[in-house]
Amino acid sequence: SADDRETESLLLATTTSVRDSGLLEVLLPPFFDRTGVEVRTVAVGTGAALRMGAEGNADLLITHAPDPEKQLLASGAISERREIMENFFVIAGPAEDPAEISEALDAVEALRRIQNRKSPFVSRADDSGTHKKEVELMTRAGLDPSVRWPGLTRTGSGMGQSLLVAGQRRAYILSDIGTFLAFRGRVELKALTGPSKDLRNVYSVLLVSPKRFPKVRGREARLLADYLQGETARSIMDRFGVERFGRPLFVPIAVSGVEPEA
Amino acid sequence: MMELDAQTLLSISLRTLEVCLTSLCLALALGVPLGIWLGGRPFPGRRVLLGLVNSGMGAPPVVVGLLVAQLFYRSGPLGHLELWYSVQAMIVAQVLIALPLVVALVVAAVASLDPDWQLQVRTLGIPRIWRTWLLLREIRLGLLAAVIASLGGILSEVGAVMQTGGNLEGETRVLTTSILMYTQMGRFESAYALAAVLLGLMLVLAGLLTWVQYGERR
Amino acid sequence: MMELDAQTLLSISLRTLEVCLTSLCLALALGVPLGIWLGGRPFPGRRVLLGLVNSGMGAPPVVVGLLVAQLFYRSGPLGHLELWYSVQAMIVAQVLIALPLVVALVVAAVASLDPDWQLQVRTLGIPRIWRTWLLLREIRLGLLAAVIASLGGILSEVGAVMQTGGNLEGETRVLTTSILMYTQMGRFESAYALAAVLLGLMLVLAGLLTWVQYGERR
Amino acid sequence: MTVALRAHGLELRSYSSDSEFELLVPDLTVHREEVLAILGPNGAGKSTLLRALAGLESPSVGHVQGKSDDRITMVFQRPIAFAGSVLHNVSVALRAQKLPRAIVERRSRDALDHFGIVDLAARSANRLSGGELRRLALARAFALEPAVLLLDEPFDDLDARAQENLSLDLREAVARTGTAVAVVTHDLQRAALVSDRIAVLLDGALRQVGPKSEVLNHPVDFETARLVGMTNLISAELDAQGAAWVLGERSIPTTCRDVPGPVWVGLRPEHLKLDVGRGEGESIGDGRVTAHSSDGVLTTLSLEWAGQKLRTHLVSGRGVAREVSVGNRLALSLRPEDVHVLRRDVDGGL
Amino acid sequence: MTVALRAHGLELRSYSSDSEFELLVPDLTVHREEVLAILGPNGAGKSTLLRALAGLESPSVGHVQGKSDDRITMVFQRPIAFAGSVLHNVSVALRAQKLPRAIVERRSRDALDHFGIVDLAARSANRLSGGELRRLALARAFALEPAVLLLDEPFDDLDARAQENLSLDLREAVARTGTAVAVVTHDLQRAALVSDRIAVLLDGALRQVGPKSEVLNHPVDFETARLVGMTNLISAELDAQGAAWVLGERSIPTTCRDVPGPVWVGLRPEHLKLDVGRGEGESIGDGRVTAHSSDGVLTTLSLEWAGQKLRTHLVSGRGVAREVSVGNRLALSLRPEDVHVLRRDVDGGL
Ligand SMILES: Nc1ncnc2c1ncn2[C@@H]1O[C@H](COP(=O)(O)OP(=O)(O)OP(=O)(O)O)[C@@H](O)[C@H]1O
Ligand SMILES: Nc1ncnc2c1ncn2[C@@H]1O[C@H](COP(=O)(O)OP(=O)(O)OP(=O)(O)O)[C@@H](O)[C@H]1O
Ligand SMILES: [Mg+2]
Ligand SMILES: [Mg+2]
Repeated sequence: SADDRETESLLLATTTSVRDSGLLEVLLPPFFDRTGVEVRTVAVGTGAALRMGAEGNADLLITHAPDPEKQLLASGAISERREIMENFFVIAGPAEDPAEISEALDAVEALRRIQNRKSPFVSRADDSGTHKKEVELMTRAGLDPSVRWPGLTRTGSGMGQSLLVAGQRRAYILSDIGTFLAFRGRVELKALTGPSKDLRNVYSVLLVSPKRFPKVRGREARLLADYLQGETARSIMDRFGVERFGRPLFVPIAVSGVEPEA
Repeated sequence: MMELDAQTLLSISLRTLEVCLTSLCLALALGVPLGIWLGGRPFPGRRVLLGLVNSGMGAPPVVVGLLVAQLFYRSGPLGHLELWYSVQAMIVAQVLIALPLVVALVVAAVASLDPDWQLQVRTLGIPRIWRTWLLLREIRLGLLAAVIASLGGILSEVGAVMQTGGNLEGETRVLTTSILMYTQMGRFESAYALAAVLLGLMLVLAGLLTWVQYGERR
Repeated sequence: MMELDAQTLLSISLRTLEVCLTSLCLALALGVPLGIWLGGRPFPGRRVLLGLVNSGMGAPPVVVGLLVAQLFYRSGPLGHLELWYSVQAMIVAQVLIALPLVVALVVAAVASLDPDWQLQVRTLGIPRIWRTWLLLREIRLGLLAAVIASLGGILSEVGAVMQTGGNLEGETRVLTTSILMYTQMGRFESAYALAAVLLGLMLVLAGLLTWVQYGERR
Repeated sequence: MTVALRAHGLELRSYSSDSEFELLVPDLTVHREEVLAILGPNGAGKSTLLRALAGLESPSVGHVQGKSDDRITMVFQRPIAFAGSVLHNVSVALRAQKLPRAIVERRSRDALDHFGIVDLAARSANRLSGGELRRLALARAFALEPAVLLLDEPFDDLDARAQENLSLDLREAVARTGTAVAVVTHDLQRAALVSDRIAVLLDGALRQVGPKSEVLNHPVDFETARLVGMTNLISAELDAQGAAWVLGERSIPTTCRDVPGPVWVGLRPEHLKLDVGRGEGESIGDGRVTAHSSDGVLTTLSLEWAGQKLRTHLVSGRGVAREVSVGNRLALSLRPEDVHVLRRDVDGGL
Repeated sequence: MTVALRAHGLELRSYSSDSEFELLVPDLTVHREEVLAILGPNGAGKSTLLRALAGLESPSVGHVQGKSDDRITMVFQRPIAFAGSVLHNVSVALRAQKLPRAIVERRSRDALDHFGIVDLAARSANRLSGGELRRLALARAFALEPAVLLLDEPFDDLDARAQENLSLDLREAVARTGTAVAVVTHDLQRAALVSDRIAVLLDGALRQVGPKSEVLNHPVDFETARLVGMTNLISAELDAQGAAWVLGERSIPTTCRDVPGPVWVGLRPEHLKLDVGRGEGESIGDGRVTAHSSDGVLTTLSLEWAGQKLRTHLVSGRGVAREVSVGNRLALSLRPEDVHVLRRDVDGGL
């Protein structure tokens, strides 16, 4: 409860898409049972989460934007970045698939087609992990991510909201799989890409540096990070989503992925 | 790209003004007559209606927005209007949110009037339209409080606007939704800058209205 | 887990009530005296103050929330209080948001009073405290409009509450933030259910107040 | 005389939970070309009646009828100003009638001028003195030239000059445009001065309506008698010759040849004369002065006569009024025609 | 007599942009154990003066002094009720004084009873008739038993009985508790009845203050004379013998032995007598009746005398008043002591 947070509580900032999937709500209770450390989760935009880390306003973060994460690591504001799980982005769109992206070889090609045909496309345009992925793919396709074309809608808002917009506009959209599945029933969009390598979506836990920020609870944070990479967590991840969506939403990443302390 | 240039700022501000002032006018056009009616002579069921109006002030904007949005969705009853994520949908939501406030404050203003006031106007043979005009002059203070409060509400509202407008760049992006966006992006400085613009707008509008409101009396 | 069981619903509702009623009381405790002062005798600079108060109603809650949150952040000037993401921080934000509304509506109510009223009270040798009490009775209608409007605002507010409270389960999760959360999760049914509870709460509170407000006159 | 307004079988119950007031007006007409004064003590229902006549109350039984296109205008006991200038207050009602601008302007200014507040035309109507506000309300009503004019205590707040003028205005409106006027006032003398007929309201019930002299000189009951200024009311026994005996000792001559029995003998103070030997009326013997007071114009003497307290008026500063003092014995006389006899229940009365 | 309140060198400018009103009161005292009546036409500044005496206005120059622990209570021209019951209205001011509950209750009820509204104790004060509200305001003020009582048109809205009682109450408060009372009223006769001294305010300036009889009979100037009811004001030439010549034809005897010259001759109507041969005063010849009107109690005759319009009062229903008609010629007389002489500038005056 709020009273004993001084002793045993951790502030975890995550991106909304992680919170929205509901994973944390099954993942965290066993950790509390085991350690007595209570995890208080704040869901914010990716940018806001990273900023909380950069300013020492959280103890640890879960985000999915590798490049800025690495920058943060380099800046010393976080002491460790551990990749804990992954899944895939999907490009969803109207079932008719006017740009025929389902026939594209990969995501880069798919985006190229969409832009060439000036098909409706919804971009989150909010500096989120998903949006960063989109920019990355665009760049790799040789497209200028800052170019506007008729049919492009920039929402500047969260994944769910953007999916709703795409649904209404019968547009293509890059989405994380979890949110897409959650909103599947409300938006008439179909996932048009498979799990290709360039759509990989890696979630990491970032430990905020207690050296830089003395108030940060480094010990407990490390406990949580370890837990997230441990057996229990992994088995929970394996099962998570099966009941609701018929398949797991996240795939745990092997412990070998742990990066050395900076 | 997501940097705030003057051009973007201007267009967002203009859109904000457009949406807010339109909503305000509509809310007043609907709410003031309703308030006058509810604030006047007692009639059976009035208290129930007042209770509902008052509760209406607690309707969470997010939900109102969601409802309106679903109304305008392709699949919704008004889908054929093709107004999903449009300025019009935003206005509808804003009007719904401002309405209870306008009505409630006009009711309070009318009800605090000397009960003989309305009788005096009637017995001078003044026709209804003029009567309303005189009444509005009379409750000037309360009315302007209602206008300013609802303007403030509309101008600073974000939940419903987000649901119905979607913060679409160049289309439905207004000051509050961009503030929210920048906040979520962690770009607090931009958020504050936009908030300053918003407050500046409100300062100008409220200042004008306050001038009118307390101008005559010193 | 994320299912809405009765237990959770109850605790969220209680927390909502706790936060809202506390904020409301504080906002009233601060705002009513301020409103009485600003609404009374004219003094130099009064109009400027009124303009500021009125503009305050347009302050976007998200930004107010952000400001308060940054104040209480670990990195903020009040970080040592360890009140980040706490009920207390939420209350501070809510009070700031409700204050201009309370002040503005009290001002309007006091200013519409017969100017001789205050003089009559003074010349009966009634001490200040009693005077205030009599004044509040007198502006009952306007005052309750202010109470209901700010309660509605506080109860349905989400932006600031999200920024300052963070929607922490079992701690700072209130009705509006859970509604937003469920909306973002795409679980609109739960969102609607919670909205219904929120509206129900408001209906009860506003209904009670309306009863008082228009109870005496028929 | 044409009927301008008629209240018929009116029953109006109090409109609030904590008061039990009921107004009963079986029949009351306001005619064109006349001033009807409505008299009654505080809380009798005068204002309520006036509002009912103006069609501002919904009676539970009965109704108020008037010619449908007649404009009825009322000035309230507490005059009400609309936010805006004094001129605005007067002109708004005229403008609403779609009169041409120039006419509106002229008629408004004329009305303000007439009531002596044309200098205040541009002043905010919320910043007037009591009398100025009353004048404004009257000017606004008169400017409309209504067919029926209902005035609730219009003389309040006005200075002597303005009261005088208003009395003249009322008579003039009646004479020139045939307006029907009903005036509520607590000032009996003012009512006697301006009215043609008087209606007496007591406890919500209409007690008497009739020509002024009839009501003043022949009130229908004890309370009405008191109200219309017949303050000398003596309990007596009437005999067959029309003499009313007080305590079996002294008698008052009356013109009443009614069945003998217990009566109230009523006499207006101005009809009780100090007998200074001019042989007007019949002597009733001496009275002893118990008190006297002057309001500058009138001196009121209280006299003890046959164990009763009697009052009479004198013009101050003249003759007896100048010399009288408590204890003096003065010869009293009266004219039998001036004596009003009311039947008295043996156990009833005050 | 002790001074209860004293306004000294008071200058009060209008508090709004569109009015230019200015109140000038060089010196005015309200004494304990006396009733001061403040007279003046509408808009003269009576209410403003009263508010200044109550300390509710901030004068630009001068000040109002009183004993600091004296309670000053004012009843406004438009009485103000507080939201709540009638009883609450009266008791709240007492309760605020921290008096014991029982005493508060008793004193409140006594006051209500005294003003005849104890039946309405539980009624909401916003639902009273005009007179009931006035009584409430008065009861509230009297219950406080203040040292200084300021009343603004307290007789308005009251019925005859209540006016009578209030007059008595004022005298009683003065006699019993030594209260200092200032009453603003437009009713000259009422003022003459209740007051000890009279202050006359005209156009914001204090024209005259003095004992009642002095102000009524010796007004300082033409306008004051008119205001205090000295309506017979004749332009004349005074000669060395004290005779005032009108048009060089007829003269009015005066007791004035001043330098001869142009004067106003002032005579209260009640001092102009119809000479019925009783030898009171000196004859001034005949006047022709041009109009007469009766308010039931008083008959006012307008007479033409030497080209001037004169007025006199008669008690209605007696002697001459009963028989007079327009055109009659009546012999007039007056007592030189009653004639008031005012110097008149040759080109000045009305
Ligand atoms: N609130 C106000 N603001 C500005 N001027 C005012 C205000 N109230 C009164 N006045 C002006 O001040 C002057 C004096 O007003 P005051 O009320 O003292 O007159 P009064 O002698 O009491 O008149 P009345 O007999 O009509 O009550 C008037 O000319 C009036 O118009
Ligand atoms: N708004 C009201 N609600 C309930 N009762 C009222 C209201 N106004 C007046 N009354 C009551 O109705 C009765 C008649 O009131 P009304 O105003 O007609 O009296 P009135 O004859 O005009 O008296 P006054 O001479 O005092 O003006 C009174 O007993 C009064 O208390
Ligand atoms: Mg009345
Ligand atoms: Mg006044």
